[in-house]
Amino acid sequence: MSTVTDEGILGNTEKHDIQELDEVTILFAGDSGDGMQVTGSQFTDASVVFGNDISTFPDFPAEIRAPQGTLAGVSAYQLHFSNHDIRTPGDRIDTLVAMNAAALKKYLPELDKGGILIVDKAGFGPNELKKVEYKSNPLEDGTLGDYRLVAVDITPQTIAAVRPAGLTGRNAERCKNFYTLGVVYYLYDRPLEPTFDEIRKRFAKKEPVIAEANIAAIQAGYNFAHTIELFKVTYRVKRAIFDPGMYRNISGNLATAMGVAAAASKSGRKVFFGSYPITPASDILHELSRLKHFGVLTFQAEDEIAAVASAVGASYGGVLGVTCSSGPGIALKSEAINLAVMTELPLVVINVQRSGPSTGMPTKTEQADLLMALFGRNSDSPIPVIAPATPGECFECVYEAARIAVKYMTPVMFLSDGYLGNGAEPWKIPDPEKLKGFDFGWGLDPASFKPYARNPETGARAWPIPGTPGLNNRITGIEKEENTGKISYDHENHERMTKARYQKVANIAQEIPASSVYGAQEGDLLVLSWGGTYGAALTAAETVFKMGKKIGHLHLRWLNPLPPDLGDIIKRYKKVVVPEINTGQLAYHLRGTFGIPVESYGRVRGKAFTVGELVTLFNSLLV
Amino acid sequence: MSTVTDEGILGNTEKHDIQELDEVTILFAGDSGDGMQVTGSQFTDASVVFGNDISTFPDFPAEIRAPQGTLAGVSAYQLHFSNHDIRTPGDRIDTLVAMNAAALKKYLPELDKGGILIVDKAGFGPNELKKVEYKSNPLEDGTLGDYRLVAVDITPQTIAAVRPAGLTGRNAERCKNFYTLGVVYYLYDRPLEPTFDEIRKRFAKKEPVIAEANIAAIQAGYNFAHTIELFKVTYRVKRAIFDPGMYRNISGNLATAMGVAAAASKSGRKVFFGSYPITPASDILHELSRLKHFGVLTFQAEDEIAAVASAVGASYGGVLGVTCSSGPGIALKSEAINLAVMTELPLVVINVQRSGPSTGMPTKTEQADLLMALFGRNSDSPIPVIAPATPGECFECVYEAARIAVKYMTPVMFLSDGYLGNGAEPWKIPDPEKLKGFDFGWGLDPASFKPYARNPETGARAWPIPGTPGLNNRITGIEKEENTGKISYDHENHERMTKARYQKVANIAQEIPASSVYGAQEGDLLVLSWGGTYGAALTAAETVFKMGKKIGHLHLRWLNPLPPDLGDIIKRYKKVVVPEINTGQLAYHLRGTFGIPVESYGRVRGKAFTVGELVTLFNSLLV
Amino acid sequence: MTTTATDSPKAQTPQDFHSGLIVRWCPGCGDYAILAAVQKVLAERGKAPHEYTFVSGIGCSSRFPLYMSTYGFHSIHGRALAVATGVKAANPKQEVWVITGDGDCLSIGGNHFIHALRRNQDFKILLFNNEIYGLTKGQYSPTSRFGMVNKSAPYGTIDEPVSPIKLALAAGATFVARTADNDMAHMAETFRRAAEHKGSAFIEILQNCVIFNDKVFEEYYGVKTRKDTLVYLHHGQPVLYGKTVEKGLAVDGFNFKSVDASQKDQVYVHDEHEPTGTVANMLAGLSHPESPVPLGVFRCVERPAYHEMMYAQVESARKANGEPDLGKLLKGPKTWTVS
Amino acid sequence: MTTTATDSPKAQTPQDFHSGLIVRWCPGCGDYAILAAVQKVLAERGKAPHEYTFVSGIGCSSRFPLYMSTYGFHSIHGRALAVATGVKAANPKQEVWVITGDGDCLSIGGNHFIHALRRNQDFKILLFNNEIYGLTKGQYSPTSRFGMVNKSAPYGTIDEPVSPIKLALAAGATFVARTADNDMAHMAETFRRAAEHKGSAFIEILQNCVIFNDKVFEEYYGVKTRKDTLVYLHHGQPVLYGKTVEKGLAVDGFNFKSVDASQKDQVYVHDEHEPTGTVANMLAGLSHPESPVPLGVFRCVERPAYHEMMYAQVESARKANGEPDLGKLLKGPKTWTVS
Ligand SMILES: Cc1ncc(C[n+]2csc(CCOP(=O)(O)OP(=O)(O)O)c2C)c(N)n1
Ligand SMILES: Cc1ncc(C[n+]2csc(CCOP(=O)(O)OP(=O)(O)O)c2C)c(N)n1
Ligand code: SF4
Ligand code: SF4
Ligand SMILES: [Mg+2]
Ligand SMILES: [Mg+2]
Repeated sequence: MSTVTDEGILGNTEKHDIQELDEVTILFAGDSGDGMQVTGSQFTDASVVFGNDISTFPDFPAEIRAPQGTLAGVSAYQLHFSNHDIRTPGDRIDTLVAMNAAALKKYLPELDKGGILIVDKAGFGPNELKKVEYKSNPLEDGTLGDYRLVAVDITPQTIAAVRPAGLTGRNAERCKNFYTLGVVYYLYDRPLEPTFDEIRKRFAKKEPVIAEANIAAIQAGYNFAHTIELFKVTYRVKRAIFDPGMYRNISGNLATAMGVAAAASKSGRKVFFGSYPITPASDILHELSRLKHFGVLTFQAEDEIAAVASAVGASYGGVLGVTCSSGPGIALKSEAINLAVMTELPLVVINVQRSGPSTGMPTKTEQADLLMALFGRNSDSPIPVIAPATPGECFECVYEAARIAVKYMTPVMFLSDGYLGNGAEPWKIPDPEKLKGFDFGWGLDPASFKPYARNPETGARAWPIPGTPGLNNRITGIEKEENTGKISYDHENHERMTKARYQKVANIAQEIPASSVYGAQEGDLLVLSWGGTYGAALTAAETVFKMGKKIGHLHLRWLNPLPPDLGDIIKRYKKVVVPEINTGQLAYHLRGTFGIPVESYGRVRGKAFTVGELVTLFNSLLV
Repeated sequence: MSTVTDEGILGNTEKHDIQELDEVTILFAGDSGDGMQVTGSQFTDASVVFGNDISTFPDFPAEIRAPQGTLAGVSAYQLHFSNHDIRTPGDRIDTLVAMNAAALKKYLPELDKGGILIVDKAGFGPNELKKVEYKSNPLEDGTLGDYRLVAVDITPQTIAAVRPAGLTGRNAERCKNFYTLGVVYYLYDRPLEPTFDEIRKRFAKKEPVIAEANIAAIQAGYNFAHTIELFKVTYRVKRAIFDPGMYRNISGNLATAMGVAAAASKSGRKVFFGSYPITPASDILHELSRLKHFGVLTFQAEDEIAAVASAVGASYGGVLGVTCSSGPGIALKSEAINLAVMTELPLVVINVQRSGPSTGMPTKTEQADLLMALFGRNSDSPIPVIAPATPGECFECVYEAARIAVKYMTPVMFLSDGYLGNGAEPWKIPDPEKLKGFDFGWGLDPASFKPYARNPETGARAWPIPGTPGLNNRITGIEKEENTGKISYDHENHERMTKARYQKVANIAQEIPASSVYGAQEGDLLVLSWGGTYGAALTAAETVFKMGKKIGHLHLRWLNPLPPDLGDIIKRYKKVVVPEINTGQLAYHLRGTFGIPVESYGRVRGKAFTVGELVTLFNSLLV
Repeated sequence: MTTTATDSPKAQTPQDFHSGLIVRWCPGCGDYAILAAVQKVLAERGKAPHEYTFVSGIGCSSRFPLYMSTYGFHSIHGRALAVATGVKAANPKQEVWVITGDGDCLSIGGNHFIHALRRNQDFKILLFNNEIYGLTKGQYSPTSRFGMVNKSAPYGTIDEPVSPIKLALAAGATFVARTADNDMAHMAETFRRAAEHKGSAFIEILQNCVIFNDKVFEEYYGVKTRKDTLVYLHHGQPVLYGKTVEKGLAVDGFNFKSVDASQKDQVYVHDEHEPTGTVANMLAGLSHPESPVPLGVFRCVERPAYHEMMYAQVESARKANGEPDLGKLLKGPKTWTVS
Repeated sequence: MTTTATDSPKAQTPQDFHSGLIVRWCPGCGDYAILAAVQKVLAERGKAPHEYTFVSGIGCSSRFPLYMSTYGFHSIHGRALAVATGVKAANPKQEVWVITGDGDCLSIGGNHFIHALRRNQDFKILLFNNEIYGLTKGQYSPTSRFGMVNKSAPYGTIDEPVSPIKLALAAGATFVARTADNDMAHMAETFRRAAEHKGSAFIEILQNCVIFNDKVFEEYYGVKTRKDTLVYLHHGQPVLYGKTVEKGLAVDGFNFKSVDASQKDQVYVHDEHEPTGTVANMLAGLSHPESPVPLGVFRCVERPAYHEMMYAQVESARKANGEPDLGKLLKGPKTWTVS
């Protein structure tokens, strides 16, 4: 072991060299107050601008401000960057930055043996140690022998570094996350300028002092690491190969908000966004309330029922109603969603799933609302369900949901989750011109208008706008006669209308492109994934396929209707397995639909799969 | 054809004789104001007291008072009585009583060719005919040639009959349903005395005039039919063989209410019944609000959410919380039901299903809330689901639901429906002493008490009562640590707790007796039914089995967990079919559970199956 | 639910506002008169049926929109106001009327009621108050009287009833009135006033349910006695009542008392605009038999309507951010190019 | 969630009311002071922790019951009062306190709020009003001020805020008060009064959210200025305020005006029991900066509590029907025997 102190590497003086790596996972962890989210996103920006592929995931505490120094108060940011295509924030950690004892205690188990461990000594005082029940100081009792410990006096050095800029006390201390950033920049050989520019852009006007101080802190950290040869070796991760185009870094919730705005501007109809705040979906409301000029009317309702009911009303009023929540809120919306099913109005329901049941673990992810999306309404109530695979895909999926809702006059459920919503990745910016257009305006000739006449291709009814002369119509949640929409209690009519509502949703299958299976096109094992498990499932399948196994992977974007070719594809494999972050809901749905055996690998730990565990799983199913 | 007029059977004078029948189905239909429900239930009472087996079903209009004489205003009462065990209100009608043109138009299609058709001429005036678009008077235009038409001047004769009693005008007219009853009593050779007694009991005190008048009307109708030989033939249906015991006639909703009251008095804990009125469930609230002395605290809440939330609160408070609604209301309750799942509190959720989706057809029946019951909550949220097969079984099933809810500390969903709730049958009155006792009080020693410690046999946690010294505890809908119940965001703990919640529900299988299959114990076709389809499915299976086919029938009372032996039973048949009043929900659930093919026969016409259509179905599956 | 073929741009007769669907309330139900009054008033106003949207929840009263030739949404129980919020926001030119019952509006819908009013959503809200759940056949509602015996309260209701007017005032309603189903002229007058009001116009209509709560208002709104048991509010005029208009209401501490009409200086002169809302609240407190029951407009004040402010923000956002540029939005603050 | 091993039958110190769970509000959050005040008052009253049940919904404030050594139910968002209804009905001897936030109580929970109060459910209801959604990180709430800029209203809130006190009064609350998180003594005094009240005792607590709405009440409840910007209500005493108690409130038409304290005959003497509720409503209308903001008990009147009436009906039903006989019930009015 080689302990590092401010005086440099004890009893060791060899020069440091630079090593090439394919990928690296860093985790920045500290107290909520330590600004680790900023450090993480700065490093992310620097990496994407440099040209690495990246995948990130923040891990906030549940409390707004949990008590300082406690485990509950730890805020972390995981960053996976590489010279090749990656899809997950990384299984294990190569470098752990722990600003205090709590951060160390919480994340050390995920640090690879031999991994680098950068800590701020100031975070390991008697108090901090006591709060997390460390009997002795791990920095000194040798318990960290398996790791490359780099203990730095970050706090005092930061304070010293920013004094010239004119910062002192708490404010000076606050810059320690930038000092740390400097250290890590040195370790991974990152250019500093882009970050400096960024900081200047953001603060220079309002708070020039802060700007200067932050820059000074970064520089100080960098220089320190350099001058005293903090690391024997530093590392470099080359550019990744992306297909050409313009990129940005994007989180799922932001992409979702932009997808809704895109629907408003491409459809030419406004969007009414009725929502009630809830973790982890609130950011979508926040983003959209800034995008009013795109024709998005945001309405923060008094509760979830008003949020969805107003959206349904808006759709009757002639603009696209969208509502957004997470599990508990979606449950509350179920009765009103059913009104949209019965009246056949367009509606997009965004569910950023979280861990449950009930309040559950609001800040943790889960994809366990699939069956509620399919069946969580009274009586026979079919609804199309779509789920994005990655943060960036949230954009096109929610846009597609909106397009389908209008074309088929139906509510569409969009299933994102906390992992996708808060996670981020580089995103190739789509060309707005290339987005599919919206399809409505059918059946509105007053002479022949019938509120419940159906478009033969889609099975959808027409979408009249109140205020139009001659299209006056009254709709109701009561069963209605075909075509006329008059209230009807007729036995046979009810059965025909029920079938028509199912047929309409079934017709959406014609919008689903042929499925393309990765890997073996037939053989021993088919891996089916949906939503946020895409990245881990595909990467693991790749790994196993490259070992020469007869394994294929197919990701499902539409959960209802299922791809028309899915039934045949499944038949081509000896076994089918579905890894999902729930107790086996898609597996159940596939068995229920096809009446064949489907294996389920369901884990509910409030976190995403690691590639490693899936590789193990697939191999175990292949013996 | 032989048309009958007040003057008796034209051109035919042969004496009438009495014919023995095994079973008869009569349908009394008239305007909502005509009192057909009374006529029907009077005839029912007379029949059960006489000793027939019976099965009845009322068919109300959706509106409180739909316009007089319209189709929407028709109110009907179907009665099936027999000398043997019957389970449905009958497929087709032997005798139709139509008090006006609308009633005739609505129900004639269900009258058997050659069936008896008794009409009140007064109901076929020009107005009445116009309201239902009869171009000419069917009583005269010969269109009723296939039926044995008996057209009587019921109205004037009734008025004449009750004048002596002192009734005139509207009030006199109102007695025409009793006059009609008299006619039908004659046709089916019923004793009049029991009805007279009943009437005296009910009215004599308050309204002696009414009592006298009604009796006079019945007598007049009977005498008229007799003296002028209204019918060539009259009929007699012998007693049915019942196993010995005391019987009463009972509807499903009443049986449900009594089951809840029984739970209150047998458990020794009170029941808190939180509900919000909704068709067809409201009667349960009405009944229970009269049973306060059994320890039932009824609370009409401001909405369904308050109804269920208060019931959950009551369960925390130490009494059994029960809530009750129909489809749309149950959807609203889903979030709060999940709170009971997560906190692990007992709760009985009564769902008297109706036709949907959304408001649907409130007065029509359907059994389409099964998948909502199983999955209509956010995240992985297991709850047991039980469904009664007959009106009388509502009693023991809701009682069982309550017993299980307390023993396993879980919400239990009880799925009745409009057909069961409003339908009635003779019911062998159970001995209260023989009802299973309640099982709680475990784990309450202050010294060792842990809010989320589990009973090894059941997996249930303890049920402490607030106010008990030393058992102070705080519960929450957030995920909690095993045993202690402390809030926990630990990954592995969440998975263990999720499994524990599932295991607890799975353990309920130990309460389910071995399944007994009717008919072939293995072979070509297994018919699986649940809820109100029991009668038609079993009767049809019997018929086909007696034809010598290898058909078996099994009725499922528990839908979750399923009977432990079901998997093996299914394997013993070439085909499995599920007839149900929905688009195939149990079939889907069985495929989803066992991953094997299951055929579905789902019809959604807002009404029960006929035995005939199922016989046809089963035979078609057996070729 | 069907379209009226003929939708004359300027409707002239009440008939033009009838959808043609057979009206299915019980014979003698107060709802008939209300329907007639609304159709009468709309016919006078000259707007065409297609310029109106009627939104309701579920209940006997909520069937109302199905009988109108306008646009209409018979939604789900308790959500009429929430649904109407979206209709108006989507389509601000539509004149939105909301039809609701005492259960629909004050029981399951109570939350939406408060919030729609405080936002001053531009709806004409007609509350059909029959003090009972009609459609579900006679359970007590939030306005049912204490002790009332009914289907769900065989031993009498133990819930203190809520005053719709007081609740509306507390929620910040800008127009609050009361009228009665047995007074065509007064209903028409009140509906006219409501129609002219910008923002939430709330009207409690005393509506008789002949089947489950017959004559519940008869004691004080009965034609024979009402001159003495009701008092009509007219802005700027002294509040007088009585067979020969011989009585008046005068402020007495924190309440009203009845005085002789001759005491002109004492009789309260009604001010709909009274800024604090105190007087409207005091009037709302007057109940039978202690005092005459007020009919008419309790309060009428000006505030911007919700949809106006909503669209004003859209406009200013447009001004602030310039024409929406989707391409620019997607790019965001930081991009990089791979070639 | 854990049991307090030691639950002394007569708890003596505030500590006895602490569950031992680390309190997890932001440093400086007003909730700490409220927790301390409640624990102080309960310690004085002598009842043991197990005799209380604290019920809450979801929100920062709703974490409160988890920090108490009493029985407690941290339920779901907006349903605290509905859940409490069942707790009290099931267990009428328990003293039930409800902890709720301005979003929990007035936004999603608004309907239960009105109905719990009109029924006079026997709860002590503490509304932690910080005029913001704290737990979800800073969206506006129904009490947020018009025009306030926040996460979900970047262009400013266009919703007129609702007055919790006015709403409570309109719903028929029998005890309505306001206090502030920066005034220990006044909180304690107000909680004591509430604890003694039979039926719904509603208290609005001005609570500072240091993170998302810091200093929102400072202008008028700040320690330096409050003598001039707050006015304390005491039953039977003239309503006076000011640094040297030199000012008083006097009734002026339908409103209050500030007068010189020397004008004794003019100064309003507070009457909590004023029957019509008018004066409480007028006081509720007083707002900064136009006038001083009232703290204390606005209204306190007597009405039977809901659980009393509920159990009285059970009793009379017992009397009327005799001891419950299940066998008799099952038989019903008409049976027949097959042998
Ligand atoms: C979610 C839901 N809950 C309950 C019902 C049943 N329901 C329909 S109308 C109604 C109350 C009707 O009373 P009110 O609103 O006063 O209208 P009225 O019939 O008296 O005009 C109820 C409880 C329903 N249809 N949906
Ligand atoms: C059904 C449901 N909807 C929304 C949420 C998200 N949520 C939790 S607390 C809260 C509002 C908190 O504000 P408030 O009630 O004022 O409490 P505070 O945090 O300010 O003390 C919201 C919207 C939820 N948990 N459940
Ligand atoms: S039940 Fe009452 S409210 Fe409903 S239609 Fe009949 S009379 Fe009118
Ligand atoms: S966010 Fe505000 S209300 Fe919540 S704990 Fe922090 S300071 Fe208190
Ligand atoms: Mg009503
Ligand atoms: Mg708040």
